[in-house]
Amino acid sequence: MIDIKILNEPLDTASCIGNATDAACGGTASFIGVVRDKTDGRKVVRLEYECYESMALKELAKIAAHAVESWKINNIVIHHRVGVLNVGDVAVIIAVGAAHRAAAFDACRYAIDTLKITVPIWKKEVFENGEVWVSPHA
Amino acid sequence: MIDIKILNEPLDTASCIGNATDAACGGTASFIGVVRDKTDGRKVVRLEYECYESMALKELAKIAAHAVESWKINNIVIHHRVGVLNVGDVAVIIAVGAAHRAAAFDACRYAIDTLKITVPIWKKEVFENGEVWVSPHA
Amino acid sequence: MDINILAFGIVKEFFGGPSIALELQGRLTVAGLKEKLEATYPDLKRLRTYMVAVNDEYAEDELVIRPEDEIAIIPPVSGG
Amino acid sequence: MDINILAFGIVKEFFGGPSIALELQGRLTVAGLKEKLEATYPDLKRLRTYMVAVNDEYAEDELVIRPEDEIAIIPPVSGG
Repeated sequence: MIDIKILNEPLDTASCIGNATDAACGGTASFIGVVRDKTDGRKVVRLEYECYESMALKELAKIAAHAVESWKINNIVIHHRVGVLNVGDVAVIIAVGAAHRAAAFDACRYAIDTLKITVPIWKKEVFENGEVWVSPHA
Repeated sequence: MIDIKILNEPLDTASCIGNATDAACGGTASFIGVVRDKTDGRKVVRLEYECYESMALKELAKIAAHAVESWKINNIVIHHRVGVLNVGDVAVIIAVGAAHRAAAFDACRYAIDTLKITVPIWKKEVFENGEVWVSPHA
Repeated sequence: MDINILAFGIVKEFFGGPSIALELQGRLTVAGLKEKLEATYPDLKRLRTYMVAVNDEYAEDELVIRPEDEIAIIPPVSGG
Repeated sequence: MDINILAFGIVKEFFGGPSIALELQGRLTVAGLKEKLEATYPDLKRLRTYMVAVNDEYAEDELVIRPEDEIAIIPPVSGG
């Protein structure tokens, strides 16, 4: 089962992990990305996530399809939140259920690593005295 | 923060992941192990987990301490359930929060891999027509 | 004929809004589009890298743009 | 003097219960204990492997058992 969503509301960690897990799964690996309180020592007030939704959904679907082709996994759930997020809010959840845990871990890690490179979502960090579009590895 | 528990009641995935995550974490990697419905094609009715509690808690503490020494992680939560479990029940949760996701994934995977080798917990699989103590890699 | 070019992230600031219109004259490749845009919006060259998406797919430099295509400028992504 | 030996998992079935008492005579190492137990409970030799824990720690074969030690037989674990 593949479940991909871009949502403008809080993500539900427990239900994502539950949906990735079925009676044929021995284990579910998951990753949640949360809004950190500081970047390079500067206090983050909030984050604004923007996305190019039609393309982002396509790129997420490619990641899920490639994960299913490459590892023996039963289910993959990828939910990404957009809009205004506060410190501690969950921005992304990836959960992968598989009969064997190595496949679940590998696919989960592949999915988050690739998402951060290919999926057209951008975040702007808002500090007390300014804001900046995040450009990783700049 | 290190949080290790052996519990005789259902585990709470969301609160374990929540507890592993704090405002300084960029990501939390987690693993949940669930009771599968089949082993080698035989239908599992239920599982019975037994543990040598005093030693299991010591071994779990060693795993957590080694994870904290080896990777830059902020928090590690390991909860293992014992007693009678049904198909789909969560037997173990490991959640690791870190500033950077590679450390969280590596520590989480190390923890579950090592738990399955060193921690004195045993499961008996109960089938419709018999039961067997599980001996992995036998 | 005008084509519409979508901007995201910091590129919205370079363009002064979420999209611009560009006159499509003759044959234009993705590489040609980039050159044109960089001439008008030199801030684009400040980016570490950026991609052009055509119809929701990352496009190669050689791709020829058609009037009906949906074009978007994709600065380095930062999701997750 | 008797020492108490805890059994877990399948070893409970070999011992016929969760623990047995064993008379400690003279110097006994972990290796010596294993030999003694295997003579009385040959099923132990059917296990792929098993460990002896002394005071909640996996013990080396050379360790000498003291009367006050807590001893447990640890068949291959299967948690998780």
